[in-house]
Amino acid sequence: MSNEEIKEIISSTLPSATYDETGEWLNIAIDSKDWKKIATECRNGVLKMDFLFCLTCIDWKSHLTMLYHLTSTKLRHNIVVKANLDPAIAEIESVCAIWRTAEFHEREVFEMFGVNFLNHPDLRKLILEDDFKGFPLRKDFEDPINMIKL
Amino acid sequence: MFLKEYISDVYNGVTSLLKGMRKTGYYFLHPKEIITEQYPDNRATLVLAERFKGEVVMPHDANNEHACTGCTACEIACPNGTIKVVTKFDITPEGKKKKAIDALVYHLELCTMCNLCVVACPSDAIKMAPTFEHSVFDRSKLTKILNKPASKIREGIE
Amino acid sequence: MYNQTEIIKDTTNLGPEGELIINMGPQHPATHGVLHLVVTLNGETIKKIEPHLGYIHRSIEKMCESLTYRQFIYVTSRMDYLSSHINNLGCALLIEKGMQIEVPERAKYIRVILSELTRIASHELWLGAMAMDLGAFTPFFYTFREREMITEIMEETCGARLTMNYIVPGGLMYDIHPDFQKKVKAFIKQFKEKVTEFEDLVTNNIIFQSRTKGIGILTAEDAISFGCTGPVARASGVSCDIRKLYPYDVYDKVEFDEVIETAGDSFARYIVRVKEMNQSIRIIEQLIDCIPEGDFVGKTKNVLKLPKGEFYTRVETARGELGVFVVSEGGANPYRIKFRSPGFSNLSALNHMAAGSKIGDLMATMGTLDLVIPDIDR
Amino acid sequence: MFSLEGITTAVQDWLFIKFNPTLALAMECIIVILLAITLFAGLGLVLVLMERKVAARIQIRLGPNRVGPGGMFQTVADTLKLIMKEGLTPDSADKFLFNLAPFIVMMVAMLLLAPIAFAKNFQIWDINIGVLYISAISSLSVIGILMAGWASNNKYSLLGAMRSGAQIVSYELSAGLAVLTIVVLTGSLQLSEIIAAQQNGWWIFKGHIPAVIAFVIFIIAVTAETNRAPFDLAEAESELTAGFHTEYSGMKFALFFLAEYINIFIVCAIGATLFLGGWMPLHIGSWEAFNHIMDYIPSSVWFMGKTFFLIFVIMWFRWTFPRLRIDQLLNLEWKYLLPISLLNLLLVAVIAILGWHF
Repeated sequence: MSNEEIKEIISSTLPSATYDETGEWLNIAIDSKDWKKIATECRNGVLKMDFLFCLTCIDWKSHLTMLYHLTSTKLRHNIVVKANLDPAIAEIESVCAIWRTAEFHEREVFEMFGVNFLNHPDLRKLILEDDFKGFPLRKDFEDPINMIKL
Repeated sequence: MFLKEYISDVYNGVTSLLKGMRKTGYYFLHPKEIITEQYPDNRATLVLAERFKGEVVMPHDANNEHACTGCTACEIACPNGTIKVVTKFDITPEGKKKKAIDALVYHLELCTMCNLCVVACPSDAIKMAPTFEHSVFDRSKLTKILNKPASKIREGIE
Repeated sequence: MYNQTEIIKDTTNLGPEGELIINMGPQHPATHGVLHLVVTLNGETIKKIEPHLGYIHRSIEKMCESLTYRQFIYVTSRMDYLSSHINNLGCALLIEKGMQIEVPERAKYIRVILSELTRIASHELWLGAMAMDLGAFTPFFYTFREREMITEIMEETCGARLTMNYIVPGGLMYDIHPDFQKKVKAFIKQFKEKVTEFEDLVTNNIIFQSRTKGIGILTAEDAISFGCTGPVARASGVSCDIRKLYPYDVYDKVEFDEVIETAGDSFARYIVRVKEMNQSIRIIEQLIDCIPEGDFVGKTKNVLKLPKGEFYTRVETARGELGVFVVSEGGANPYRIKFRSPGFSNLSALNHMAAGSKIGDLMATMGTLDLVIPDIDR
Repeated sequence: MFSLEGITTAVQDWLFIKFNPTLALAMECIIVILLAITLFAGLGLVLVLMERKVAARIQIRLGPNRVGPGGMFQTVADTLKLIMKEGLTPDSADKFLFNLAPFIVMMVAMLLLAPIAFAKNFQIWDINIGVLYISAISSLSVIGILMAGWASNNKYSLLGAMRSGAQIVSYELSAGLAVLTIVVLTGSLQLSEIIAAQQNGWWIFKGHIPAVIAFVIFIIAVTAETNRAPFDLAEAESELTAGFHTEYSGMKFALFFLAEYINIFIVCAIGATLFLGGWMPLHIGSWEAFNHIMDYIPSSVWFMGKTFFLIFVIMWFRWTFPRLRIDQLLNLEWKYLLPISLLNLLLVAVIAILGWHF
């Protein structure tokens, strides 16, 4: 499916979505509150985005951006969905129920960036120790013992 | 038929097991297939690939001269701070000041043998040596100074 | 939420419904590294598996943020150390894509040959280790004999046996060794002779078959939903070979089949990997004699600076799809790097696959997932 | 012909002349016990080395070759190491049972030595219910394993012990039935009589196909009974780390280890006695010259040769096959081995009644 068609379908569900085609794939910027709706539409609608192959977060110092790379194993088109979050109260709806791979990836983002995923079945630290303080992949994270500035 | 299936099950199972035993039995009876290398004993005949990345060395020629200009390209290229170039200023016969290395400090314990310093070096002053027996009892022995004492830069290298 | 003391308490007591809770790992013969599984058992039957990761977490993503584009490639060898060459290739491809660096044909050919050799080496090791998980010790030594030939080829050409760091953005670090082609051909010859051994010893063995057939079934739908890639997904009938779907380097020029099985059980995963080795041999045979002459590295600037933007490349490692995602601010260092590692997603399916089976089946399932722990923890 | 018979009678005569009968008997007992313990230690060392060498050859490597010529003293060195190690007892273990378990396993193995005929007229105790005695005693070893698994207070150990319990109890059956075929053929439970019945040919040759089937089933069943791969579920190190002996260390572990090898030796010795004629030399029909040459080989060599051949076969199994799963293991017994051996026993009974065997 071409980018134009995808845009049309997304816009019909969510008129407020904005698009960016400068990168390799179509980037769709949405409000974090609309994510669950878009995700359900992408997965179950005509887009058939059944494969969430990358889920990550970027710390832009002023805000966090959640990135969801989606592809369809049947139609072979890729989109990137972005949602900006406020670092102080980073909250977004979990998509574990839609793509089960999200469970681990969201747990990773939760401990590394401090994003709180709502309705996640088992939101605990996955990689770090349980009593670890701070969010290591945020840009303001400082660890004087383990981080050596070269 | 049940009985037929049962018997063929047993037969196929047993033959598959016997085939496996034939294979291992073959190796048991053919000691020539043994591939063990008895390492410390075969040190004399052990051939290492010439490109093997064991440690960074600085080749010196017969006149105790090396090719390092002290440009710190290797230090910049190194991802984990393995190399530290300590420079000094030599006075040339004409009375000019010339930059030269005082010591090229190499921390073998930090090195990951990624070869980026060798690639970065503009004058091919350092290279990877195919040695691998690096273990010592004192960690401080792993910090090496690559240029030999009283060595000089080779003529004509800028 | 678990904390350290609670884990210890849990292992001496029973679960809420009187189940046995076993800490499998971080030091356990079958977890191949420091994977820690908290297994809840009802007798011999597994009720739930909960992985605890992070024992070998080095935060490679954070480390890469302070390294230049030339430097960060070598770190990726330490992720999936069994397919380190392919990891490096993924990073190099990303930089080349971002900066539009032209790679010479020769370099592309050699990269692909080495990638396939790496894949064979990785699958050989997996085959031996998997047989060992199931209690057969001997195949391990036979597989290592052939794997040794590959590591020797690597040692001669790349200068290292496992973490090669042979790839630089724009090509290769140096040209191949003069003996390279001869040795690869010798390897192919020996491999073809010896690969039948595993048919007698492992594949057709009735015990092996009964241990793996119908065990740890993953349906195609679940495989996609769990984000499984590589042989794990292909054994479930999902076509996901990056080499076919998004060819990089010279994969579009060679003929090979994407191995797909439909059963989705441990035996299918085993068969997929064995057949994949043969396909890799096929690729190498097509390329080894026609490596074009020419440069081995393209022209690049001294300091690489990726343009502002987001870049994503994917390569097919021995374990599945490795995604490299870089956010660049236009500087000499990446602003943010994310590695989408295949093992991480594959591991998340373990609970789904192994719950309800016996402890012995867990070994078969885990063995055929081919987990490399540094790849999962990063 | 050289025989150990002369030595034993000489010693006995000398003792009975010198001392009064009670004292002589006591001294004989002491000598026998000392001999048994020496045999134990010696066999343990030899078998462990043999296992390692066989494994190495199969796995295209050299095996131990540093300590002594060809690595001969490797196991001696290992034993010394194990003796010097601290024997740890876990804090929460049942200390009495934990320390008792290795000795029970060991004692069972020692008791089994009694009725075995090592050579012509060289037998500790020629009990008239020899076969029954062996079946009875060998099933006791499971108690030691269960004890070890339970007392360790470790979940791996417990699982291993439970598996081993299920395994040994079920494989006792087919091992017993396989032994029974020979008893039916011979008509005696006494080991010396079973051997004597094989004067003109071993049972595996004389008993037609049923004897061969019984022999195969016996080998499979005893492999399972001694917890050897592919039936080593009790220790299954890729699943249960070390199974029932996870918590054992030092000499207590060594006792388990030793008992495993002694058990292998004993079951192989029994197999050799029942099916391969014990110390009887190989005789082929009416080839007088050939039979005569065979007679010159001492009986102890015959016995040891047969036993070690069977031990080698069991080792060969171990280094070839993957491990079975617990339910498959029990399936194999109850669905395949037991029906086949029952049928086989019936066949043998018919053969024995009609006198069809040679």
